[in-house]
Amino acid sequence: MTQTATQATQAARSSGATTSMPIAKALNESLRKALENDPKVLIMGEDVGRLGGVFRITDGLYKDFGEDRVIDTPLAESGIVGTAVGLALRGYRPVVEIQFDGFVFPAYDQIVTQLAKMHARALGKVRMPVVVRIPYGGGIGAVEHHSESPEALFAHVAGLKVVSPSNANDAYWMLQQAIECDDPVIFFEPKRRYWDKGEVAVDAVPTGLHQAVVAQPGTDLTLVAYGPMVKVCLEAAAAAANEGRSLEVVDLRSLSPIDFDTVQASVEKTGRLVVVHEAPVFYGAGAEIAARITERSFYHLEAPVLRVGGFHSPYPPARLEEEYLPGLDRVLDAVDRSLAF
Amino acid sequence: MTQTATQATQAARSSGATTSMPIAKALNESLRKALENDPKVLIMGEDVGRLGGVFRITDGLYKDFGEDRVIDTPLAESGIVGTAVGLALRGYRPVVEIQFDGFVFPAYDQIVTQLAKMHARALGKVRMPVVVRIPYGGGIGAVEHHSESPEALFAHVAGLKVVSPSNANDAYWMLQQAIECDDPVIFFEPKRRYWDKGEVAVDAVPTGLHQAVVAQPGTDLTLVAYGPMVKVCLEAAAAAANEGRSLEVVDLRSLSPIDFDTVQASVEKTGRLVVVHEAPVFYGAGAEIAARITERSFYHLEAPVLRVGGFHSPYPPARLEEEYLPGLDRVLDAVDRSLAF
Amino acid sequence: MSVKSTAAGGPPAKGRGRTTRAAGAKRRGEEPELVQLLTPQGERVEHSGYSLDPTPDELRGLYRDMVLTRRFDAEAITLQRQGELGLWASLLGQEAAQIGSGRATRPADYIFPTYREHGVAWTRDVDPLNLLGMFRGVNNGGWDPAENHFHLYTIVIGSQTLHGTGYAMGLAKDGADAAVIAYFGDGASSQGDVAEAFTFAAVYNAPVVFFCQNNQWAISEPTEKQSRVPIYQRAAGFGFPGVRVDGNDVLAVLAVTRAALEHARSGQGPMLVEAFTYRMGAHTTTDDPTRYRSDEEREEWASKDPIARLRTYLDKEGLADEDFHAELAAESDALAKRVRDGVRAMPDPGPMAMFDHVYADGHALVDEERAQFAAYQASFADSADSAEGSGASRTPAAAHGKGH
Amino acid sequence: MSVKSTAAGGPPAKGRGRTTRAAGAKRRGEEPELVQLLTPQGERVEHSGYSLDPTPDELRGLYRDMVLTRRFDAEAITLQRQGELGLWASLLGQEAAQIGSGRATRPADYIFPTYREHGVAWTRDVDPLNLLGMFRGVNNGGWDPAENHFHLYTIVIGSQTLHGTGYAMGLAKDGADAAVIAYFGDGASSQGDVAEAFTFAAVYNAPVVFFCQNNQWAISEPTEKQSRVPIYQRAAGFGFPGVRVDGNDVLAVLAVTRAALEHARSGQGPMLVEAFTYRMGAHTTTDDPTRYRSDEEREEWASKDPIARLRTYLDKEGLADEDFHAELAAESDALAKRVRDGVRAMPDPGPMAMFDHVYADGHALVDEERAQFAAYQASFADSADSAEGSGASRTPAAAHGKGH
Ligand SMILES: Cc1ncc(C[n+]2csc(CCOP(=O)(O)OP(=O)(O)O)c2C)c(N)n1
Ligand SMILES: Cc1ncc(C[n+]2csc(CCOP(=O)(O)OP(=O)(O)O)c2C)c(N)n1
Ligand SMILES: [Mg+2]
Ligand SMILES: [Mg+2]
Repeated sequence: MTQTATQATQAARSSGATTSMPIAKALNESLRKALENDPKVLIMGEDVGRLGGVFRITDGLYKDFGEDRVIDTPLAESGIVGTAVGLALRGYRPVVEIQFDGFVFPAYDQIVTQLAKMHARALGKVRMPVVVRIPYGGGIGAVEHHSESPEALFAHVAGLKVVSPSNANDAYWMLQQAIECDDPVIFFEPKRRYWDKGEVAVDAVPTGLHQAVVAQPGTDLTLVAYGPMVKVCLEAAAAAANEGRSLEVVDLRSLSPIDFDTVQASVEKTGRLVVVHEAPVFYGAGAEIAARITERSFYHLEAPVLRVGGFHSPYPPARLEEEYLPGLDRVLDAVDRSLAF
Repeated sequence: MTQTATQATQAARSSGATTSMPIAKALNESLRKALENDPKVLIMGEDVGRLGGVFRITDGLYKDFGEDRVIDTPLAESGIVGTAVGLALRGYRPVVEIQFDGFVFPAYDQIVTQLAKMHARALGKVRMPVVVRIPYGGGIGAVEHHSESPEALFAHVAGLKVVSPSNANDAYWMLQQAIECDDPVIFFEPKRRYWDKGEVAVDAVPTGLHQAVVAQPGTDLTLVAYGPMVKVCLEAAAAAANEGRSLEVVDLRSLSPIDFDTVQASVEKTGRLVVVHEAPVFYGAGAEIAARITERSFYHLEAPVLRVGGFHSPYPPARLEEEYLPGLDRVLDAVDRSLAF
Repeated sequence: MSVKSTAAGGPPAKGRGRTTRAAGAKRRGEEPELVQLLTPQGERVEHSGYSLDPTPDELRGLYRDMVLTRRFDAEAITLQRQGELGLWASLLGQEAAQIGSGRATRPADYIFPTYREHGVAWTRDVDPLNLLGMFRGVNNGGWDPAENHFHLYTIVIGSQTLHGTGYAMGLAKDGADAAVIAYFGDGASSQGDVAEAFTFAAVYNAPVVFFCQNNQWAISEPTEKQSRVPIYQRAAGFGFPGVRVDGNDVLAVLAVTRAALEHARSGQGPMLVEAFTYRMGAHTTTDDPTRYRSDEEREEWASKDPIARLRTYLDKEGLADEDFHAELAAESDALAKRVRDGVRAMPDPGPMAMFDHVYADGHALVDEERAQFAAYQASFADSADSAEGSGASRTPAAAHGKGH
Repeated sequence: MSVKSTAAGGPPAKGRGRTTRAAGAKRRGEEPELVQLLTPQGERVEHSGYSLDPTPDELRGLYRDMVLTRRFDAEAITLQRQGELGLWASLLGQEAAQIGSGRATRPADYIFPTYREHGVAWTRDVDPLNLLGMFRGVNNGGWDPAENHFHLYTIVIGSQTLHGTGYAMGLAKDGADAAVIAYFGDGASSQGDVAEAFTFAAVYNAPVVFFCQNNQWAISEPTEKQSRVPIYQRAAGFGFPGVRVDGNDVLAVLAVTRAALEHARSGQGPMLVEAFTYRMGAHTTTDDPTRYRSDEEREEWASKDPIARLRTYLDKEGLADEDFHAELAAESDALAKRVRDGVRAMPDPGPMAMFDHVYADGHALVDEERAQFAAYQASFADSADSAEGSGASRTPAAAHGKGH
């Protein structure tokens, strides 16, 4: 059931108007709608109240919904997630903000050991509708711990769902869907794209939360990416088109589960696959995609699946991040290598 | 520089006597030797003192080296690793015990954010010679959190080294080497093999800490495993031999770095690879191995790399673990599937 | 204000050598000031802060609860020895702390236990058989927490104090006339999660009672490895009251916990109760306490047995006659039999249960793996049929026998 | 002992509605009992627990430290505005807390800072330029902690309190005549790590002073979101003393910290100092405090400025003449210029630096990636040569311009 981004936008257009807004605003509108729709939805986190969050994603919500719904918490991430678990047991639907990717680790135990496993532990008798929002990734010139991409560390863990939107419409809809989901969802927000604008179709029937979409159709090679790297891949496809090469770009959108069917369909058409993410390549999402697609489409692959991503080093100081982050050229280099096989 | 296990044992034999002991005892002897050799070595953890650890790995050390060297800590894993970081800064070499795999997560932040990154943060001016010992894996009929295999969650993180011995000789030597290493080493001990005996060559020149070894030579297919699954793979190789199939078993020993050269050499000989681990397959070590070996040996592979491992579910209650854990039959099933390609 | 004036627990010991020994540790066995209403000798005493005026029926009820709980516990140990359970965490010696605090709760209150609260579960009408599932290895809990307002056992120590605090924050939001009681041990008191729970509870004024059963041991570690002052004092520094109660005195525990829950329910926020008790048995059935503690200590505590002291009192006051004791003995035997039979009849989950309840809303990979595993299982059925008696290694029997 | 008698910080507010508002929170701006030796008006006062008899030189030295630190800080803010730094975390208003505590340390003592301890660094002779590296984005710290016994800045709040405690455990093992001082903020006080550090320090009687700069804000959250009682009271529940000092009074901070370090060095174990101060500026240069706090509050605290009050005292007592102030002004200007020039001259690390120091003992994958990346970089040099002026997207310029 592969759907192209163009089809999605058409579907959206057919059912109502679209508004142009940045991803940050789409997330803010999405949270507002969730607070309006369901009195059980709560926003929790550091500085999410009066300040509206360091990225202003919760801007105005404290004012309009009060400190009972939009809760500034003590500075303790384990405490934030641990109390969210308790609130979920009481029937609430907490949406937790972790201020930056590098600060999720104090909460890692509560996420992996409690949040992820509680539903199974109770043989389904309790539900954990908790969303953990994490602005992630680099490219904003920040100091240490503010630019990491730890998504694989969550996707490996059964009981969690892991998603990441790449554009404003997905930001709006996927956050709605994550909040409506009765499972814990780790929601990775591409922070360096917060201010990228896009059309949001607030009346549309959204694409499924865990469905990948073909963001750009092509025939020669498939690029798979998610979150901040989708834009880079679309640029790479445009650059390659100038050179007469047709790249298909799949926006994965979900890292657990992964919509392998859509990737497989694309790869069986193009015969080549390059996976791109900011996270370190070693044990990263690209490994899982490469392994699984190679197993599924062994006889269709003209070249091994190549991976472009971060190096096996801590995220570097800001003055080096341009070199560290996979950019247009590194993607095109991998495309060249794949096509050379 | 591939070395077979037989060669390793021969090397050991040539340089001195061997003693038969279980893995648990080999670890104990190894710790004892480290405490004797270097006054800066400390043992820290819950119940490691008078009790000798819940698995008795530190048995007798408290008595012989005193509470200054063998330290019962408060029940706080973040505190254990965090103070070990401070002790390392003061010139000590702490060997930390985490009681069970499932209890490492409260320390995850200190491990990932501090222990792993401190050396790089200081541009090499400080060293973090800390070993974190974790008994891991299932098969012991335990309750929740006592049977997990979280190694991929550490191997993905730059700054950490991750190893796991499969036999007594490696247990003895790899722990020595880990303690001597100036980098943090996450040392995964195959707890259900603690009582498996093996020859330990205490005077031998050991194999490199991060070198894989061919535990069983073969020609038709390569099985790669580490820790508790090596035994299963050796059994599978024996069973397959009865059916006239020659399986090569590579004991990986190290998960970060991975000795891809040894795996590659084996695969380019056999043309087929099955990776086996207890950890969930999804985003597990098998994914990285499959992706990298497929890239390195694309034209040598007669079949896609197959993976046998845990399911995407929490480790099940003990009465289900036989079904959950990859056993002889699931390995052979994968071998069949690979050979059928 | 001098430095000393802010110190709690008396001045720490002077002098520091090369050792890391804790200074200022309290001497073992010496009990600091604690609330007591019934002495180890079975004497009723009064306390200025807490009073209790139980009816004879209530007294007999508490006694019965403790006796049945202990019997259940003993039966579980036996079942473990017989291989029916993989493990058991005995509450022996902690009956008063658990029955007293459990009986102080109201139906609307919500309990967050550790893995040892079998007595508390009893007071919440949780079927004892349910408690055995995880120790037998057929599930990881599996009862419905909402049914008795008794959450699942939590093994990772301390975590549940945060869940309890969150739940209590929810109670406050709902304006519910109820409180949470969250249990934890002396060892768990060192976990950062417990401190964070204290912080959240205080800041949000959440109606939660933190109930620390200080049984003086965390596996092999005495409480001095966790704190150099009594644990109840921890609360004050977070801005809420703490109190230490004789954890082997069911009346004192009942009175103190009732007051603490009322404190929480009435909008005064959290409170910490430290029940000073003793783990008379091993940590769990795999533990060997002779490696780390003395017989004398155990014997000393045997003389403070929570059940014996209430019995002395009941007998002395003529509140329980021979008939009562005989009936209770019969009830105990019946309970033990029901538990024994129930455990033996407890079905193993089918292998496909692994794939159930990983997610509430489904997950494509789980579906895929379920289907693959079902096909794989089915392939054995076929090959077992066709290869019957062939001794091939691929039969299900071999899979179970050799594969692990 | 009644429930109430164990409560700290007074009884919490009565009544609980549907809100999660913290009860019992102290009123903003009202200062509880704290150690003070110099009033905001520049009057010397005595304190029964702490005394200090500084020489005129020492007083001038403290003043000079604070003035130069503030100037350095102001220069860094300017450099950030000019784009030379990516970020700056200003210490404006906290000079007394930092200079007083830093000057209380001896060379053998070891300091574990947060990310804001520029004044403490100054007292340890850390070159201010070194502090700017991480804010410029050329490194993540990068000075040698052993050189000045001043550890790298730690950004993940609270973590360093455990490192300091571990280091102090090592000091005790070594029998060293030294102590650790570990800094943290009011916000960080909520982190589990800080509580675990308290526990370890108490249990091992480690010579560590926990120094909390309560600047009353954690980004946008006031201290009431972290605690409903003064933070120094946290210590007593862990079994060691805590004290609150006027953090804008450099003399009191010096006296109290000196006593606390001496307490630790002399084998009496840990101590907590809460310096009650105020973050006069934004949290960092990216923060906009007008969104969450009032001008009045800031103005009120401006009247308690730590530098102004010492200047008033110095001038009143005739301890600093015009020459002194003129010289200091010149020194300030020189420092600012040195910092400005130094930052501008600070070289960017080469791209291959990414692969340095990931491990001390090497790692095969890092070697492989280093080699691959070097080859990749080299390929550009080639193509740039050959495709010069072609406008192809693969030139290094395009890589930098479009690739990100
Ligand atoms: C985070 C974590 N670390 C370690 C363990 C292993 N463990 C189980 S019980 C226990 C001792 C707990 O002692 P205490 O809190 O005093 O409770 P008690 O067992 O005495 O009731 C330990 C170390 C665990 N369950 N969780
Ligand atoms: C674990 C963690 N969570 C969140 C952050 C983001 N953060 C940086 S500083 C800060 C506020 C800290 O406040 P406080 O401890 O009072 O120190 P101050 O900044 O006031 O000096 C926050 C939330 C962080 N650095 N670490
Ligand atoms: Mg205990
Ligand atoms: Mg602050």
